[in-house]
Amino acid sequence: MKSGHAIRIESVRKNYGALAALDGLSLNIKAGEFTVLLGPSGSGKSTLIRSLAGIEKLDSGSIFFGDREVNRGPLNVAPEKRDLAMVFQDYALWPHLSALENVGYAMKRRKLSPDDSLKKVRAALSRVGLASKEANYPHQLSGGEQQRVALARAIVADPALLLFDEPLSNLDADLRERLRIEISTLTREIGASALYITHDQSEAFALADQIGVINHGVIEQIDSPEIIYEKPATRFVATFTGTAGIFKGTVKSISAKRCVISLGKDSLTARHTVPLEVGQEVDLLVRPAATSFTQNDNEPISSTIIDIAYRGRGYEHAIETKYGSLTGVFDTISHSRGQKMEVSIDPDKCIAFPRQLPDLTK
Amino acid sequence: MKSGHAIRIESVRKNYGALAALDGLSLNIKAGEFTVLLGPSGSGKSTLIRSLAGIEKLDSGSIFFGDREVNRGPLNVAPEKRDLAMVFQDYALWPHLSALENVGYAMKRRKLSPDDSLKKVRAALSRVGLASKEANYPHQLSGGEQQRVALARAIVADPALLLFDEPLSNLDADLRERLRIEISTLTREIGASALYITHDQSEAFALADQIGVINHGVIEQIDSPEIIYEKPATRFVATFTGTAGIFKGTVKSISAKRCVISLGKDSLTARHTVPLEVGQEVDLLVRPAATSFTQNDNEPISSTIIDIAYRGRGYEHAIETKYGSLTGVFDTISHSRGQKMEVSIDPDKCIAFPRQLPDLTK
Amino acid sequence: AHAADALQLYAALDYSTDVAAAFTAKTGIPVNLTALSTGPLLAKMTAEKNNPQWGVYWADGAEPCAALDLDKQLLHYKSKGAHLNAIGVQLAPKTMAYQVPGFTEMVGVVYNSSKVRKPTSWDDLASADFKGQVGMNNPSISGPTYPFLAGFMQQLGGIDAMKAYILKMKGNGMRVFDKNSKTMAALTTGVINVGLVQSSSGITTVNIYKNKPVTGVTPAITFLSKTTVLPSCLAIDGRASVFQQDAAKKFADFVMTTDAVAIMTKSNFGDSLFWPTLVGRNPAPGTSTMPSIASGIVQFVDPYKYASIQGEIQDWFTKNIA
Amino acid sequence: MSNERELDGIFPRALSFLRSKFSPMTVFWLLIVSILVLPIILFLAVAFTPKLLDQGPQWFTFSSFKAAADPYFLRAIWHSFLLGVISAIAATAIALGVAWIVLRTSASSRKIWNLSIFALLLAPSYLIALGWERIFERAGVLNIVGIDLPQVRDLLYGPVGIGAILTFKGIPFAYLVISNAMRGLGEEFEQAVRVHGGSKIQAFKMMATLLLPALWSGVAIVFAESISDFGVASQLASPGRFSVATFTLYRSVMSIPVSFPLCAAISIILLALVVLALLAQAKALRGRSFRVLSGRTRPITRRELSRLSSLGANSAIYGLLFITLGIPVFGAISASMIQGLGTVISNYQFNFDNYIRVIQSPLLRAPLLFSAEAALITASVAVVLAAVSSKMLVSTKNGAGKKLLDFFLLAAVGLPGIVFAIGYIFAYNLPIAQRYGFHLYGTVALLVLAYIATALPSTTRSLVGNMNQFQESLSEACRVHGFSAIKTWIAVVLPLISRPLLAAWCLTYCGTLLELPVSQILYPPGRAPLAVGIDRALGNYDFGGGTAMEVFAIISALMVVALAFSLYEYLAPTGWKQLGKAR
Ligand SMILES: Nc1ncnc2c1ncn2[C@@H]1O[C@H](COP(=O)(O)OP(=O)(O)OP(=O)(O)O)[C@@H](O)[C@H]1O
Ligand SMILES: Nc1ncnc2c1ncn2[C@@H]1O[C@H](COP(=O)(O)OP(=O)(O)OP(=O)(O)O)[C@@H](O)[C@H]1O
Ligand SMILES: [Mg+2]
Ligand SMILES: [Mg+2]
Repeated sequence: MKSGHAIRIESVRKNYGALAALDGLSLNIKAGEFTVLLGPSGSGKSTLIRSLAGIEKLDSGSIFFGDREVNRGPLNVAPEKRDLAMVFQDYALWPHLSALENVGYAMKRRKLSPDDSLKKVRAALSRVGLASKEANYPHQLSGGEQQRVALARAIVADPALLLFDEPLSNLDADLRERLRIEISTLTREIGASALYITHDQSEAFALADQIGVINHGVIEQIDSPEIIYEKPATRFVATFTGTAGIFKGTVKSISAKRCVISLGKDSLTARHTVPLEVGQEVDLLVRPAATSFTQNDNEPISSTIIDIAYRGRGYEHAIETKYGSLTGVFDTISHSRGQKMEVSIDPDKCIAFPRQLPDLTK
Repeated sequence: MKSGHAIRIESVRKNYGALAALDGLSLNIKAGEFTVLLGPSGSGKSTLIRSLAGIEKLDSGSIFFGDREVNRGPLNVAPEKRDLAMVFQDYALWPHLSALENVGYAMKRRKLSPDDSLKKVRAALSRVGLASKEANYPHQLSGGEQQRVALARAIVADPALLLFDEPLSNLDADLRERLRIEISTLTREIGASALYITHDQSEAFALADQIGVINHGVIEQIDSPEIIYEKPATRFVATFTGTAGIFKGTVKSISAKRCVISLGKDSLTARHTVPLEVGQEVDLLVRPAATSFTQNDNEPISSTIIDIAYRGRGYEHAIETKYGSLTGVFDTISHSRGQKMEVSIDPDKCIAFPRQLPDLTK
Repeated sequence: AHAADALQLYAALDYSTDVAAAFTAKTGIPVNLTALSTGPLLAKMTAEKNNPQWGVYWADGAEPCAALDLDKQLLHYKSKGAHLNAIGVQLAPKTMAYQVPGFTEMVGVVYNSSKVRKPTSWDDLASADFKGQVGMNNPSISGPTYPFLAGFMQQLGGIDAMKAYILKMKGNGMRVFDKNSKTMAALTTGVINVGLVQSSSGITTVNIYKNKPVTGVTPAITFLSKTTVLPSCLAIDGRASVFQQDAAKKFADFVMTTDAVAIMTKSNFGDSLFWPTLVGRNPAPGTSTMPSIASGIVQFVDPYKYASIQGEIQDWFTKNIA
Repeated sequence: MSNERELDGIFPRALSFLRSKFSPMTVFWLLIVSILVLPIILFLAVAFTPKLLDQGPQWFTFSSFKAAADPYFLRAIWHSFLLGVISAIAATAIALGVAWIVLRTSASSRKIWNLSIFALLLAPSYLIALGWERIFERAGVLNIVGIDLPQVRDLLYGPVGIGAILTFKGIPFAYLVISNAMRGLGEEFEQAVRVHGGSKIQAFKMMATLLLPALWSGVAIVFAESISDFGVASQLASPGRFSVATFTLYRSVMSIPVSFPLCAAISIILLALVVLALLAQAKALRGRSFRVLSGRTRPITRRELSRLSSLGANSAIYGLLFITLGIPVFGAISASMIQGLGTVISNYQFNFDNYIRVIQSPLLRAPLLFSAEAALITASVAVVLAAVSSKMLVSTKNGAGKKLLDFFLLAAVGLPGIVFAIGYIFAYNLPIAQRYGFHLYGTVALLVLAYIATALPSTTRSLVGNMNQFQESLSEACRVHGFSAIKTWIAVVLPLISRPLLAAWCLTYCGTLLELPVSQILYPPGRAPLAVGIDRALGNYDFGGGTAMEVFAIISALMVVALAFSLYEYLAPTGWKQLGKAR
């Protein structure tokens, strides 16, 4: 087992005209660590991962693989000298090569004997469930099959750094689950470092040693999954990792870990991850898991059911309260539209942030 | 408001060499109905939706829009005469047109005045959150932004049938949620029928009037979301809509709705959706939501925790029992690896199916 | 510079290949032949001017040689032992700037006797009988055609008279073709019925149709008064290496022998149909009898006199006639 | 590729700086400068400074521009420009239609077209013009069968005739470029049009727009070929008194005394127009992307034509073939199989005498072999250079170099071959070069270099449409998976352009085999290429022999082309061939 690259990204910057796709972003990945990048569409994830691959030129900043500076501003070490592999967001399969050849070509760098090579290539294809499609050309594959070829191509040659740009987005839940495990096992087996972009939180939580949340070209927080979820450093991180709704309120009192927020007549106990002052206006972010129609530490708030959605394991309700609406209020049985319900909010799962002025610059 | 197409698909067939991508598939969609197609990668979803669009030639079978036969075997009514729009799985954006022009081009069919047209186009782009990117060419957009342009292009001209081939696969959860609502509102507003392919079950459940589960080119079940989840018609449907694991057992007794399955020493009460006989060998499919570490109607089974994954709202555990392993056993607190735990299985959420022989033909 | 051990021969005449081979056989001096028609040949020589590559230039028409001589590019040399006949003596330049082993006539008037009568004079050609029937070469493209115009200037007494005559011909529907072969093609395909071409070309045409008659196409040739003599000229590069010049002189000597002329007149086709300037040499058998000098039909023009205005005349022709 | 600077610590950086100085790109540029830039610059410089190359007394002067500004020349240049534009647009439009029929429909005529295309490319313009003349001339075919169309004849000998013939001549060039690009264009974009309510016609328009880079290349090639064509001009323009620039250029080169300064001045004015065309192209394509070829490209399905449209399509193709191929073939037959000067008057007799004579003549074999060899080398080298140049032309990066290359590539075609060849003499017959032992002038090597330079523009343009198509991620994926830029090129780009490369190779081979102007001026003494021999035969009243040689050359070239394509079919991996293949 070789060791993966340790990666240091130092205030990298990439502008497209006025837009800063990477806005002085910094990030560290330890050797062999699995880092997941979460972030909204257009936040610069692909730009970052492509810079790591050496196929995007930075405007400024540096990237180090271990002690080796591989990017310094627009200067690049050639991609092929970085010992990495990548699943492209648009797959980038070679149209003139069959599935087998696509994967096989990426295997050539290892200079194995044809037999060994073929064995490994076939193994990679079976791993992604495409053993029977090895002779198909990309255009003879379904979208998900193409994506899996791209995945097989990336993992086949055991590189020191694996870059995944939404590698499972076009696959069904079952397969996604299975491949997620494959990816996780494999990267750990070969000791590679990995940077993985996904929009799927459960994927992020399942895979990550650390999760970086990126927004407008900067990392807002990088931490273990638990900390990201429990102690979001910024309002954005909190929102992005799941909210049922946001209430506006003022800080009534503060203790070490909790605070009480008054919302008109009612008040709610909540957590806070950034310092607050009594009397400060705050946004109260409510996690979907915080809400329930059963009792807990907080006084229940009266509400009306405005929408119901079936979710298999139960029903999610959208409700209207005096202070705003909440979605994703879960119950195993469904309540009918218009019904009045008391909703309780788990203090541990709602977090108060200083009220943010709408950011007019972005 | 115009009315959407009522669609009748009659035993359509499409072969690629030996492979039947569509294997005599039939499906009805009422006018204005929102149908979601769920199915594994490579099951023929795109082939079906493309046939509806008139860009894929069938080998046999018919498709009717209302009374009008639009496909009869390889004979096609031209796509442009079907009054529909589509989000392609690979977007198929025109690379030489800006986002605005891409969407605007699809608007041409409505022959509005340039002003009105521009207004609608801009509105569609705002709807998908791309107002500020209207001048960008596709290659200047991120993957998710491209997908949203494709979405805007499909919805801009209010066609009678909307076809979506995984339209939100490259978007983050937040945006996906928001756009899912937009899509749902919009199709209902304009009264269009819709066929929607997704891999995301919550998307399927949230959007669908009916869900069709497709496998190997045939619809295994088409029903409302509840029925699909509660009463899966086939083992495949049950598995595909979510299982924590499968136990092998024999039928011990049967009542109207429930049956008791013996698994070695233990026995479990379960539901069944297909007729069973006492003594019959069965597979017991356990839904993730069926499992918990708290008490319910079934006798708990002893198990050992083998893996824990953080999921934000709590932890999912993989456990090993005498009869097989189960994943996704949820608890708000985490239990350490190796710990012995009693797991209970909700009878309503596990379903027995006659044991299936491995299908060697596929 | 390169191939220093071979004579660089730039020639625009069909038979140069055979002559060069015979020369090599006789003297052992190899010849590098660049065979092109006059236009490209001269263009090449001009472009090479700051580092000349040719040793011998050999083509029909004396004006280019005169121009080269006026530009002091030629080695003056008189071939040894050549026995010139009367015309040969007359054609040899006083300056010795070039050798004249033979000559043709400019022009032979070729007419399709199945379609038109035999023209009798230049004025006759400009008459209504020949309206729209006549074609000539473009002097800007066809090397030998300028001397034809020069002949008119001499005969009619000046540039303007020549221009007037040509304009009159044009008014009478005269057509212009690139060069001899094109004009003859036009004649035999019926586009025109009278073609004014170099005598060798005209005679070739006449002979071809004499051998293989085609109904409706019976070309015949005649010479009108006056017809200009068109010498074939061989010049030596004055700036070439000693070796080149030596070889060139030997080549000039060789060309001016009856043996060489025999080779040149071996064929019965094209360029070979010329009249030698050496005593005792007859033209190729197919060549019709030359109009006698005594008849007064034939005239000589001074190439040195007309070389200097060639550009101007051609320019005029292009803009007003072609 | 070379401008990708690499960073690998400080030391290696210095090293890589050095390496970048001697990269393959440096070699490429050296070659481009020496075979393209230098000759053109030197030739054009003569307009200002005749003394520099001993072409006049002045060191610096504008007098040749004064001469060139003569209304007669200006008119000729203007005519050329108009003809160029019209024939370029017409040929490209027709070629687009043909390519669509051939590649996108089931019309049965498509196979015949594929066979004929190279024959069309090979047909020398003089044979095309000759064929037309034979039909319409006084006493021509029509006349013999009793139809006299003096008006048509007048048209033929004027701008209309020249324009039409130049258009027909341009069609195969444009077709090659467009069909290459069309093969790389999947069906998804047209499907997206139709799914969103666009008609077949709108889908066609969309396809055409996506092919814009190829269409522009087609226009550029045909434009340049047209304004530099001499065969048609000399056959038809001169007698009709419709002056065109090549003719005036040719005239000023051929007249005595030769005036190269004037010629250069005219060329500069002509090139100014070429620059205009270039600017128009840049403007039309700026900022837009035409990268349509990716791993997701969908193969096209041939459109099944209705019986009526099928009839229409087939007659269009056959009609075009009859006009573009039938007429020159007729010209060739009438010239080579009839004794005498090739006339069709009444009791002509066909026979193969000329062929028998030619095939036995040593005048055919050696020059044919020589030319074939030169064409082989030229095509092979030109294709490599063209691949690099076309890549450069479509790159978004190197600004100045790209523009320079673009200009010189067009200039090289825009200038008639003879002028270009004169530039070669200026550049390679410099006394100083020889003094330093640089003996290239008068060698086969120089001739081949000049051939390459002559071929490079068309060859490059024929690939531009394809180079524009690949999504960058295809190469990026290769680099990321551990392959150097060069290996990436071989593994990804080469297969995707293999067919266009093959077509470009054939195009170059065919073009070089019968190339005349450069051959004339630059052939090494004693080793005349075929075209020079043919020209001499034609010039010496041996129409029959000359044309017979021409026909043999064409047949040999067609055999080479057929061989090349069969080798490709047999040897190329399946994946290479299926690109652009219909389902
Ligand atoms: N041109 C072709 N030749 C051979 N097989 C093909 C071709 N096109 C599609 N297939 C096969 O047909 C099957 C159905 O493809 P389709 O694109 O409909 O799948 P899908 O359900 O949309 O899958 P996904 O979710 O991965 O997009 C796949 O197994 C695919 O490999
Ligand atoms: N060539 C370009 N010109 C202008 N803007 C660009 C260009 N390429 C990317 N962008 C912009 O840069 C931003 C970041 O793009 P990037 O592809 O990194 O996003 P992403 O985080 O990967 O998004 P997604 O999840 O949608 O794939 C986007 O807003 C995009 O519009
Ligand atoms: Mg991205
Ligand atoms: Mg699909």
